[in-house]
Amino acid sequence: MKKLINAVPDVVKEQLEGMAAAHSDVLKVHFEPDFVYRADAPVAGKVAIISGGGSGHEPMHGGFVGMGMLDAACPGAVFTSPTPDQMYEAAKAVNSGAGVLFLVKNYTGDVLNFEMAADMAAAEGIPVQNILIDDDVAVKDSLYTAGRRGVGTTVLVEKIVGAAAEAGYNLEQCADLARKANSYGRSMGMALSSCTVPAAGKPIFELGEDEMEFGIGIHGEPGQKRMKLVPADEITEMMALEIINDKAYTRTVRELEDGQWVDKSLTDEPFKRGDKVIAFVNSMGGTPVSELYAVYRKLAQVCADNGIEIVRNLIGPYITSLEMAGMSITLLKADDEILRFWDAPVKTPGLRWGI
Amino acid sequence: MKKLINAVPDVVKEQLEGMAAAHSDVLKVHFEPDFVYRADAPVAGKVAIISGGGSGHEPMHGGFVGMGMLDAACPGAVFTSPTPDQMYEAAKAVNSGAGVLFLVKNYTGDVLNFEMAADMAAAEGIPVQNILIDDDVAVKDSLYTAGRRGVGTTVLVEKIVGAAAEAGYNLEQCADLARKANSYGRSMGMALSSCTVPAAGKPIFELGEDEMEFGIGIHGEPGQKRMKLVPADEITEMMALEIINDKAYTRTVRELEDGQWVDKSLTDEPFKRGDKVIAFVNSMGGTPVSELYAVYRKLAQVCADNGIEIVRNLIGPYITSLEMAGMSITLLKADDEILRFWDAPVKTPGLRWGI
Amino acid sequence: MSTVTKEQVVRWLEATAAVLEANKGYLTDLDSAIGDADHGTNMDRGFKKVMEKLPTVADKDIGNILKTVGMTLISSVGGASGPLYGTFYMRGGMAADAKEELDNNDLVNVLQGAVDGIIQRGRAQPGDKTMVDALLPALDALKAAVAEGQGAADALAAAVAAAEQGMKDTIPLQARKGRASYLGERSIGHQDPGATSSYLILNALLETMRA
Amino acid sequence: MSTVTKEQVVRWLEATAAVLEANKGYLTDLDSAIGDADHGTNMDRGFKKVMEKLPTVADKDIGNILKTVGMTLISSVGGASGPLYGTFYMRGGMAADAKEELDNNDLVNVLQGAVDGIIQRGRAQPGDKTMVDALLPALDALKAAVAEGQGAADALAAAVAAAEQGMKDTIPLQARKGRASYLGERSIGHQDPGATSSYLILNALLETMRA
Ligand SMILES: Nc1ncnc2c1ncn2[C@@H]1O[C@H](COP(=O)(O)OP(=O)(O)O)[C@@H](O)[C@H]1O
Ligand SMILES: Nc1ncnc2c1ncn2[C@@H]1O[C@H](COP(=O)(O)OP(=O)(O)O)[C@@H](O)[C@H]1O
Ligand SMILES: [Mg+2]
Ligand SMILES: [Mg+2]
Ligand SMILES: [Mg+2]
Ligand SMILES: [Mg+2]
Repeated sequence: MKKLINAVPDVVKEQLEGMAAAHSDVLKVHFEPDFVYRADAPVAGKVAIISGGGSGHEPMHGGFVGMGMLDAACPGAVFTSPTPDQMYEAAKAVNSGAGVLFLVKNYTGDVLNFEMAADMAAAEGIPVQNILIDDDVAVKDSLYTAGRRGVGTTVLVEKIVGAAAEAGYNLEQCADLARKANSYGRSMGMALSSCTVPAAGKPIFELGEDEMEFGIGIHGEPGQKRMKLVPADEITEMMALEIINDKAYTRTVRELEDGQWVDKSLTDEPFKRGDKVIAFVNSMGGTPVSELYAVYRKLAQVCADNGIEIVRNLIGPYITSLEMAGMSITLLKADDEILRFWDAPVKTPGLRWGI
Repeated sequence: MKKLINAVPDVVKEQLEGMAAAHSDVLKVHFEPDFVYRADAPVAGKVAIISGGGSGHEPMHGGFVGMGMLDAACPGAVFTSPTPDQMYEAAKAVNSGAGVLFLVKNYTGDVLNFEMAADMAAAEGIPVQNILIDDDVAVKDSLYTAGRRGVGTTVLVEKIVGAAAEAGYNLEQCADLARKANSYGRSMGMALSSCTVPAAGKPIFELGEDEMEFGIGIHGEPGQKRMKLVPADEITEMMALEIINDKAYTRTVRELEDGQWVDKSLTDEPFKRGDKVIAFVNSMGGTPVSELYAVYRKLAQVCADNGIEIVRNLIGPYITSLEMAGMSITLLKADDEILRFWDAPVKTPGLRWGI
Repeated sequence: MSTVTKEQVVRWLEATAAVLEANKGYLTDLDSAIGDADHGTNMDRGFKKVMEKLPTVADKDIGNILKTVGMTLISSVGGASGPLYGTFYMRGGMAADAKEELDNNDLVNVLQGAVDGIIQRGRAQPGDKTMVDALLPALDALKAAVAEGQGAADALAAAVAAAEQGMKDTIPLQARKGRASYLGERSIGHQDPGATSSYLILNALLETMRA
Repeated sequence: MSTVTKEQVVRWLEATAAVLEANKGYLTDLDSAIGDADHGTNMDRGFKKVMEKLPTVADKDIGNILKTVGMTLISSVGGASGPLYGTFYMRGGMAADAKEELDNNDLVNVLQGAVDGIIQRGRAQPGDKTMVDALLPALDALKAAVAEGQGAADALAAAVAAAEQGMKDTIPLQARKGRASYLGERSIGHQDPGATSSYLILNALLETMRA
């Protein structure tokens, strides 16, 4: 294992200390339980947006804490969901009274820990809602699986809903927007190499010199299938078409209604010709941005050929899997509300514009 | 070789096409000869700042084209200096009449090709100056080598001088500021892995599972020495101290004076207690930002222990070597002039704030 | 002997911590085949915390001890297994409220509450290739043995045997819950890490009873 | 035969393109040991362009042809070798201005101009482990052989032998110019890629003369 780390048990803690040292104008870090939060939290009258998940996906989520995006982020151990007390303490620290929205990537661990956290926050009298992000079209059904994973759309939803909260949306409006933006987003990922969790000390899986893993998530879990490596254009086209041609997707999610967990059936509608989208080409960590441009070039062609108009884009390493080489593509249908909040100013270590 | 590319000869061209497709609001790409230039060039009355070098260091330089930074960037083949006609044509395209400043990383190829380009531009009546960036303290002398390589300081100088040009500095003032900022900056790099030039198809060097390469440049060239891998704190401290304790450095550079190339002897003064600096922790491409934070944490401690005050920082992959794992550290002494231009708005694909 | 004493509960937890530490690499290897290579580290981290907390509650009743274990796991494990095992001990502890020892019926109630808790929280069904596939057969075997009038140790032995069988039976299953479900058919042929830790936990109780 | 005809110059350039293509991997390997693994691709890219351009100037005089080669290399090679070899042919061409064939003195003048050009541009000294270490000995040998009254082919043979020796003699040298200089003592023990391409270029002329 070759990493710029010291002792394995200290990896996440020291990285957080580095963030705190580097970005004290934007954020602070609380230890035990660990969470990153806005330096100016709580922001009076504003709904607090909180996300979190295993570490190893940086800059997500800690790097997205700041004006116009997250109020707090809760990092778990590497690739391990955080614990409810982290989200609970973070909620208490950033809640201004306007309530807290938890943005939860759909992994069993994240879902369960955030549900417990919501219960704890609600018991404390904090208005709270949990919205799931589940956009990975590599997972085909939700009946025989834990449902689609939360991947690239997470970054976009955090930006969009963060801006809406900044603009004065209340908790229900933020939740509605998050649910909508999630339903508008679809993603797919692939890997050229594996990655090594420090505590494990060896790669999660092995790939041959001419192999790639297609349909991966973001936790180094093996993908849907292993394939011979093909040129970037072919990979991009396969992934883009899986996203663009994905059918309606229905699943049941648990959300809070009047303090009770209720099951809701939600359906994402497929893309259609004429849709405007935000296109997000993401590096899994080890792939340099230059290669992402080769992917974007083809993605733009495939979108054009299918009547999908890219109106904004984001290209770079934003939701990663440690040092894994590979990339993911996300398309998110953009209506006026979404575009307005996408374009709004954001000032975080990982994403910044307009300020 | 595992990369997201199509045919090897098309790698750079297709990446540039992707950039053009993604960032048409900010930049345009000219092919044959290849250069990236501001969408709104030439900007009336403004000195044009042009840089360039081999491809493979993205986002540098093409990703730094835009308001507040570069007017044009000339990408060579991967790790190969661009040719004079690229810089010459770029200069013609972006010169508003206020002249052109070439920022040249000190590699023999870059130096020679930019000198030829300057001659061509001058012959065309374009006011022009070449300023070298040579900040790599891993290269100890300039008598028995080609002199210090241009590495991390390049990014900072492009930002600072780009802002100055935007603010109305004339060509001589831009050149003076570039020379000063370069003399204020020192860098050092290390690698955990090699990288593969597409045309070569195999890694430039091989590193054992417990080895690192210390004092590397940015072209995948082997470093000054090979060492056993040690913890991040130790690596960071070694590098930071090499930078902080580096003595005065004198070398001869060729600059234009009244249309003639003249040799100038320049000396960089060492850091001293009480200096304020911009600290830049850079990924060589394959190292994720999370690990950079562990490095920054220690760097901040070492600086504090040595009476160096970090007043700004930049952390991420900005001057890379393809997919190489590793990092570099740059410290650049920051006076009021430099800080003012560092803080000024910049809108490029690779660096953005304030707008 | 047909009761489990409070001291035995404490030694069971100690034995659990030891066995999870010893099997940390094994569980993580199982999890890297069909998951994300952290189940061993997760469980070890959690039970190390339990060992820190245990002295502060070792003189409380069994219900209290188990609930403390549950709370500790919830706030230290993370992942899927944190809330699941956390709920397991919390709900087991609720069924042992104020008890200083557990007779056979208490034992059944504790395991029933614990397993119900996992199922309610995780919504896994038998055959989904999760810890439930080790725990439910164990619960059924325990109930049957207790109904037959067997002593605690024998009944537990039957439960552990059933857990071990259930654990092995996860190998041919296709995962439908948790991270492994994303692998679809590629999850077949691998033993579920959570079912394995469940077996190890129950077996630690049996060995404590036998010691 | 003591002249080099225009047709031979053209065939020399064709032979150069062929030999550089054949040795592309070899030159790049040499460059990856002490440089950045591109010298072979750089030279091959440049001479492919030269081959495209050549038909448009093949009926011009030798000076014109060589200057076109130089311009083409400058605008297609990049790196250190682009301006250096570009200058080599440009300055060589200037010494062959308006010539339709080169006698021995012309040949000396062409190589003198070419090598002077490289030295003025790159400022390398003998022993710096660069192309100069192949070219200067070759120039000296050519001059000596011509002074002795040898024919063009023999004089060139002496020059090529000297270039080859100079190329080999770069192996024990420590680089002081170019990218390899960053390696310090680690550059010792490797043959300089640029000296190697210089030898190949001169040798291509000799073989053309002999064919
Ligand atoms: N919905 C569920 N119900 C019951 N057990 C589950 C469920 N999802 C996952 N598990 C169990 O959790 C185990 C994985 O735990 P762990 O690796 O610690 O968490 P994570 O999957 O979040 O990395 C699986 O082997 C499985 O036994
Ligand atoms: N200053 C110099 N003078 C003469 N030759 C040089 C000089 N610097 C480098 N070279 C030659 O250039 C060769 C490298 O060329 P190449 O690999 O194409 O360019 P780069 O070093 O820019 O990658 C070296 O092997 C050396 O012979
Ligand atoms: Mg996990
Ligand atoms: Mg080169
Ligand atoms: Mg796991
Ligand atoms: Mg080279």
